[in-house]
Amino acid sequence: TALTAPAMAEEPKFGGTLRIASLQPDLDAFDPLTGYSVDSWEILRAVTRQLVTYPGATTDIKDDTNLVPDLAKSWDVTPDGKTYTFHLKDDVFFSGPTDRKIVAADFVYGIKRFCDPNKQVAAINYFNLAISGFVDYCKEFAKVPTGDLAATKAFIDSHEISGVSAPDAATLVIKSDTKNYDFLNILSMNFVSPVPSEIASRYFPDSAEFRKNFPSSGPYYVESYQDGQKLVLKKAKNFKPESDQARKAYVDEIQVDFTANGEDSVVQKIEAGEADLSLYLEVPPRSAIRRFQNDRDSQIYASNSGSANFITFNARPEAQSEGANALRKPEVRQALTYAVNRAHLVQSQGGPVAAVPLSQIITSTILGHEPFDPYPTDGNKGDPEKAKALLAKAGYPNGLKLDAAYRTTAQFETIAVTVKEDAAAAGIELNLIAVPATQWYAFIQDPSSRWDISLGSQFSPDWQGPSTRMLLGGWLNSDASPCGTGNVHSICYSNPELNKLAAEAFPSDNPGPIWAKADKLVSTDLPWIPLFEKRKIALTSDRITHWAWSSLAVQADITNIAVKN
Amino acid sequence: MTKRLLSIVLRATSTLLIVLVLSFFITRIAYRNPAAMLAPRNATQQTIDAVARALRLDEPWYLQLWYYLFRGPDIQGAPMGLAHWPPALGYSFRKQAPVTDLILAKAPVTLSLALGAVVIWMSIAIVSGVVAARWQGKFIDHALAFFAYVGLSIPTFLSGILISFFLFFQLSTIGIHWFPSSGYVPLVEDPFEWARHLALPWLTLAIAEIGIFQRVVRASMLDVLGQDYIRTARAKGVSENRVYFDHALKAALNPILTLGGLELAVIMGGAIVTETVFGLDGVGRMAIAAALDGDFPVVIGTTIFAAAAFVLCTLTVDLLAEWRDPVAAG
Amino acid sequence: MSDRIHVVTAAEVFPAPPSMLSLVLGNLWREKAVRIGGALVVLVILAALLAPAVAWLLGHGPTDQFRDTAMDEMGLPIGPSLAFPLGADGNGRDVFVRTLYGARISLLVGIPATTVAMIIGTAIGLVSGFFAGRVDRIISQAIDVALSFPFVVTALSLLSLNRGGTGEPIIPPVLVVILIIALFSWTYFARLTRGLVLAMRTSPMVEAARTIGASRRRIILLEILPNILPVVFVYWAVQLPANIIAEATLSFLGVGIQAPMPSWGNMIAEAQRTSLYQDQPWFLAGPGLALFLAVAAFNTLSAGLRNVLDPHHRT
Amino acid sequence: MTVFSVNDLRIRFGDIQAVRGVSFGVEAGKTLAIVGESGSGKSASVLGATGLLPQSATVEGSVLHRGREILGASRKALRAIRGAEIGFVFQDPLSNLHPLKTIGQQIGEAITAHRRVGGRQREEQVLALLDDVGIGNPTSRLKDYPRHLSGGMRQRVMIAMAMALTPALIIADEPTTALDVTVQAAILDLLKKLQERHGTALIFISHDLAVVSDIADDVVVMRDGYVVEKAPATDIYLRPQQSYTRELLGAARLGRPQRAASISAEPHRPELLSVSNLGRSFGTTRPVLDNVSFSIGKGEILGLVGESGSGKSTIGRLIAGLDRPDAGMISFQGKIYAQPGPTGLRIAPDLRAAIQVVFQDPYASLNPRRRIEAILADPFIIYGESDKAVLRERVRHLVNDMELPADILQRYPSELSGGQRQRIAIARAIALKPSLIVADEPVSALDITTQAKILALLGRLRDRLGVSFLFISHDLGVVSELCDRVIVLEKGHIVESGPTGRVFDRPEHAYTRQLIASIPGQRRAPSLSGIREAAHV
Ligand SMILES: Nc1ncnc2c1ncn2[C@@H]1O[C@H](COP(=O)(O)OP(=O)(O)OP(=O)(O)O)[C@@H](O)[C@H]1O
Ligand SMILES: Nc1ncnc2c1ncn2[C@@H]1O[C@H](COP(=O)(O)OP(=O)(O)OP(=O)(O)O)[C@@H](O)[C@H]1O
Ligand SMILES: [Mg+2]
Ligand SMILES: [Mg+2]
Repeated sequence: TALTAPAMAEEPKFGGTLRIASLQPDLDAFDPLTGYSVDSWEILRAVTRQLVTYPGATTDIKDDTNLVPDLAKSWDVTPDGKTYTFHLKDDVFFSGPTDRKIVAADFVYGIKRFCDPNKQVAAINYFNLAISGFVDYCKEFAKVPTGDLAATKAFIDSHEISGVSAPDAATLVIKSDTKNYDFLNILSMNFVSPVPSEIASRYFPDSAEFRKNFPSSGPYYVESYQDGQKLVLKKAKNFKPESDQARKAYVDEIQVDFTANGEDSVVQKIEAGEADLSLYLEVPPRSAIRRFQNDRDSQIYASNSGSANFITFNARPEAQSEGANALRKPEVRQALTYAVNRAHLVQSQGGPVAAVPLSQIITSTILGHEPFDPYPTDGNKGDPEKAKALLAKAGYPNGLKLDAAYRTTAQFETIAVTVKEDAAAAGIELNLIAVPATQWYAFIQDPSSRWDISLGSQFSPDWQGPSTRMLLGGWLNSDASPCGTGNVHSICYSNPELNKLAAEAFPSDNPGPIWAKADKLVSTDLPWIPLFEKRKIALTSDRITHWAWSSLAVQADITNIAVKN
Repeated sequence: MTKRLLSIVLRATSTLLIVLVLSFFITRIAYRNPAAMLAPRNATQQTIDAVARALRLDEPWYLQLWYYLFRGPDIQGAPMGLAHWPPALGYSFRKQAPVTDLILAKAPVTLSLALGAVVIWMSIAIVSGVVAARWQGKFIDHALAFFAYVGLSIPTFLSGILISFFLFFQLSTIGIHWFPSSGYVPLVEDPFEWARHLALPWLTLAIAEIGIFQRVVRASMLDVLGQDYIRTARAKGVSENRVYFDHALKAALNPILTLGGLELAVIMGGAIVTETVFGLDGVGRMAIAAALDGDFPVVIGTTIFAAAAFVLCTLTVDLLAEWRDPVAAG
Repeated sequence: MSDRIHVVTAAEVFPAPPSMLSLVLGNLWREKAVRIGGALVVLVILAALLAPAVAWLLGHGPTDQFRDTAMDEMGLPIGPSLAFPLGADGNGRDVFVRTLYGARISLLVGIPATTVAMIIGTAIGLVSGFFAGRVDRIISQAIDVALSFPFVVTALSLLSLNRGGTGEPIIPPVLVVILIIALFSWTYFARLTRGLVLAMRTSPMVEAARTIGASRRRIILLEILPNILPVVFVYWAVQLPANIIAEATLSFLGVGIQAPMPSWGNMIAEAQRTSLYQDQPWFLAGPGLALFLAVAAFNTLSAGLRNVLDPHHRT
Repeated sequence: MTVFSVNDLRIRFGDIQAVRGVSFGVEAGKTLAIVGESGSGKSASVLGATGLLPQSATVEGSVLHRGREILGASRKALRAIRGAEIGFVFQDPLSNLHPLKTIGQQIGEAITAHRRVGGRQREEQVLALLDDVGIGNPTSRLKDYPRHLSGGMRQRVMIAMAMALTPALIIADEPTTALDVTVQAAILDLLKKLQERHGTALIFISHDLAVVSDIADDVVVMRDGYVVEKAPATDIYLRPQQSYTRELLGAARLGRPQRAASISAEPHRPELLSVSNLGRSFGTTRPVLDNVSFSIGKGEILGLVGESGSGKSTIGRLIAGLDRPDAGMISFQGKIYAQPGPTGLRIAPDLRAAIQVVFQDPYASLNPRRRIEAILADPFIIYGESDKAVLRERVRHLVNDMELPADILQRYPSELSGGQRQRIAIARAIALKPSLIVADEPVSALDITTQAKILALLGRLRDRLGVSFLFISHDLGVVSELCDRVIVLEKGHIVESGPTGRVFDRPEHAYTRQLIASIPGQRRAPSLSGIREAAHV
């Protein structure tokens, strides 16, 4: 089958228009500062460039983990591994509202925007860690009143981050307090993109005006943007293909259509030939997958994605309900993991093509992954009897009642009702609490919200490969994310042993085995209950002549896809 | 007359004011913690507090109402101390723009949808209603009644799904690309594409409304046909076609217009289901997205928009009825 | 000569007095719409009542999932079979059983909502019409305001209102849905009643009662209410299908009845969202047809009732 | 030459046989009157003959128009005849004119439906027609809607429409019934004038022999769908052959009212109710009542006459305490109970009981959902009686008084005849032993024979119980038969008052004289007086 993309025989042709049907009526973010979803990254890839990046892979997502120079043509690292000096390319230009050359100062400005009190960078934790002086700078910046563009500009102009400097137009120096094996990976994320201050300082970050006047550093610029209707990207005239090893930029134009509503309608558009790709469609409808498998074999691409769904617990100290307290006992968590029928969940996602059962923290595309199942059951079907026994052992012979929050999207609703049914068989009654998808994080983060377990938790690696930092070194690491607001999914897990392993891994030159060890340790302790790892399935029209995965976007690499024209 | 007009306008204005204040309070209480919803998903408490301050959520309610009407939250950078005139109806947190602008940007879509649909359903309903009345009890009457009941018994979301599936998807898969599945093209840009894009939504709305209106037209016609002046027309030797389409219809139009105004008002306020099913970027779709998002200024703004559409439509219908027949209207 | 002077009288509001109950019933029976609609309504009610029995017979509860028997490996539901008369849904649940349970929800929401709306609306309309003047102006303004609120968006806000400090609903969501629908349909009854009462309050019938010294209470209860109630009841039947659709619409948009409780609206939404209806058309057709039938049934019945009992249709 | 003749016409509505074999004919320039009580089939006959009945009607027989059979003719053929060769004037000009078309359009349409004429020409013709039917300043009226015209003018417009193409025949179905006496007289004059000028044949339908007496050449008397009697007018009025015709004649008040000798003006009665300087206005138009003063004595029947809209009912409502005056006051036995101001209406329960009302439409004043027994028990219950047995006894007594059968108590108002209903309404009014009854046109909704019975009943009540009456009517005949004293109201002013005999014999005010002169049937009255007396005997 074509589930693993076929290698294209001939060199793809340039030109044509790539049409993308978006499930959401607008981009959740469209500013390198704020974009922090795979879908916003998908689009940002066309209009931003970084110091280093991944070139895309035609075979599988996990194959797109090799960093190549992007705007930097080369870099030097000091022996202590803490200071990086980047030498920028010389024939690179902005497009859109300005056509000027990209210089090192544009990176400095881009980073200085990170803690604009009007809108902070989405993943600030990485930079607190990775850039010297960043925290102090942000502390000062926080004092600037919001809503005042002039004040913001004045602050940025008059303050410096000690760890970032541009000695000349082609040189950028970034200093870190510690050595981190994944430093370049951190810089590969869209956040660290050059931003021309003369344009960006005129607008509030990610505002409608900014989006319309997006200063593009990538191969495409924003030709028109109307939320709810259409985003049109056009190939920039001053884009020099030879300056970009990572983006071939085959198509002349990329259109994102925001008018599809609902999974069904997105797929219908693709099937009817109105669109070539989808956006925000996490999991295509099962029946569509099957239709494509049967009739459009060459238009479906699948790859392990490293993303996973899991059940998290309300472990913050404020949570003192009976359920929350019960879940503090390992037996109860083990009972719950036995109660879950992962085979059912995989089936609910569309079967083996769409998901694989997951029993550990680290997923298949990530550094340190070694298959491991601390609580195996036959066919991943779960074991209600064992679950009951464990419950009884923990002091709940008559079962347990838990408040279970989920987000009201198709995917999570299916997970919720499936888990509810299977848990009931093991004597665990779930009281489902539906939370509108857009209010999800506010609900989960609000200490007064009432929930014991969350069926709406998922994870997607920020980059593929050496991104273990995010889970074992981040979410689960109480040094990196202490309990409190900002602790994603209110995981509030603290394990000194893990923290120690993480501290060991970061500066290490061979962190893989350390992470594998940490994974075994934590997966057994069940800070959350892994459910399944998603496989990314992309449905396309028959116009695609060349396919590429982007690891950052965990889906198609729109800068490396070619279409019939 | 002027006094009457004045009181009508006064009442409309006060209705809008009350709606404004009520919806402000409802949404402010309902979306309890908008700052947390709007802050980045892993924001710290400080960030959330900053957002809350920027939104002026910590000020007393009357100031909030004042800011809502006349000034943006600080996050938008409305010039300090300068009142916004005309009232901005607040600033969208998500879109970071005055709600009035947002609504004005989306209104053409909703208006196109509503006005096109009203023309279609009214003309079909009137013709078929008159036909049903004229051949009352005959086969054609029963057949039309059957279709009317089918039409008005299918909720729009269901007919929308079916119409989209059959007329877009199934047609497209066999290579007939008559109707696009979604989207909007402004009338001034390309009238043909405008109509082509709106055809299916219009049809969806029209199906339900034709069902209702055909019955209303028929009932109203039958009512009028029993009137003495219809007999007078016949006694003058006026032709039957004129009797039905001129004399009777003219008199039967009032209840139809009244109800038409109401229905139009509801659709103008945002045909949420239709706009959602067909991905029309109108006020209704924006409203529901904002309500789900907790972007309460937009929720209030769209509520006011809907209320204004309602007030305007009923006002127009009232004035129309008054102009047509002050006695009956009075 | 009594046909000479045409005054709208209480008598015309509802021509048939109860002594002619049999006559009325006869008239109703003669009306085809009443017979057909009535039969369909009985069917819907039976479906609702028999849902548990059918569930027991088939051995499929409304939320039971049969992932191993009713779905294939990819999670695609099977079509109709003997065990699953309308096939299964996206979670391996019995579509037929869920459709029957959906009838319960529709009626359980629609009937109380319409009744509450009728009671409130009639009371307010009575007061407004009877006391006229300033009271009427205030109430009319209130009606205007209520009518001006857009349904779905306001419903969403109101549903959000029903979230306590802990994010849990304060009162059961079903109740909120009922109240919201009632909140949006009382105006219909209020306007209807107000119009009737306004016409009646200066009618000779009421003035005659006033001249013999009847109290307001007596006039409202004995003279006005008995004459408007039949009409109001007829319009209850007219409003009911609209409210059933309202519930389905809210559930379709995901803000009404919540999963896993089956409602036709959320079943249809699920069928569409998952696009499974393309493989298992009954997943959509089951609840879709049921909703259509129920609404058509009440529409037909109420149209028939209206034809017989209220020939001067009010809109 | 017979223009139009109907032979053995039979009409059915479903199972109702409305017309059972009717024949008549009319000659050019002549007037045929069709008379009969309500529902006798008068309208059905002429409408059926000209194809204007709804399709639910089955029409059989033969109808010859200018010698051609038109029954069963095609729609097209009928349409060509209607309007062009047969003109129609119907009863209620308001409901018969299209409310949303100007009178210019409506009259013009009568022409354009048959002739092709240019816009200018049509307008000229319409103007000429309006002028013909006596509407002054026709140019300014063209754009008026029917609602802008008075009742009389509307009927003139109807006539203009009927005359537009000077048809050979005009069918006028009760063209004056909805109008005031004075207007009625003018319209009849107009019809007669036009008929003479154009030599038109006229079929004139009425339920009142008096109305047609001045105009008819031949009369057809109908009852229950049959022709009871058919004869030249003189024969009908002077030598009626059928008892039914005689009955109709007897009830008709032909000509100047004759005072019944039994009612003598009593010299002085103690004052019961006094109305002084009463004023009332609605909205901005001129006041409906202006400075009205009069009083009613104990046991007196005071007649209140005046044309429609003159304010009669308003006075009645003010006295009954159903409305509050804007000026002046009303006192009962010296106690003021109604005057302007928000607290102006203070009615003690005993006063409430003392003044009762009988309304025009008996059906509308009875609750259709309650049995007669409950309706009649109401007054007793309200005034404190709760013992079931006593209630039943009293109600039975009341019904008895009204000369009604006792089994009526278990029925609903809809199951009663018009006369019976009015008796129930009267019974309810007298249940509380009132001193004054305001009777607002209590008989004008009843047919002529029933009217007489109710009037007699009222007279007896006065005699037996000593109740006073304010008797409101637009029918001078009725007033003259019953009332002791009369006041004449014109546009909210009292223009004349005095003992009935005096007012009728020697009216002082021009308006009163006009009212009296307009009473129909006066041309034949002298020759008829003998018959009248005979019929009374
Ligand atoms: N459209 C109709 N459908 C059924 N019955 C009708 C219809 N029109 C008239 N009738 C019946 O036919 C009979 C004669 O009616 P018609 O109108 O001719 O009486 P009329 O003599 O003109 O009375 P009026 O003086 O009240 O006008 C009545 O019993 C009436 O109820
Ligand atoms: N409630 C009211 N509001 C406004 N105008 C009124 C009201 N009641 C009466 N009128 C007006 O007052 C005038 C007198 O009415 P009223 O009913 O007293 O006349 P009437 O002499 O009884 O006439 P008719 O013989 O037709 O019954 C009319 O022009 C009427 O339109
Ligand atoms: Mg008649
Ligand atoms: Mg009157």
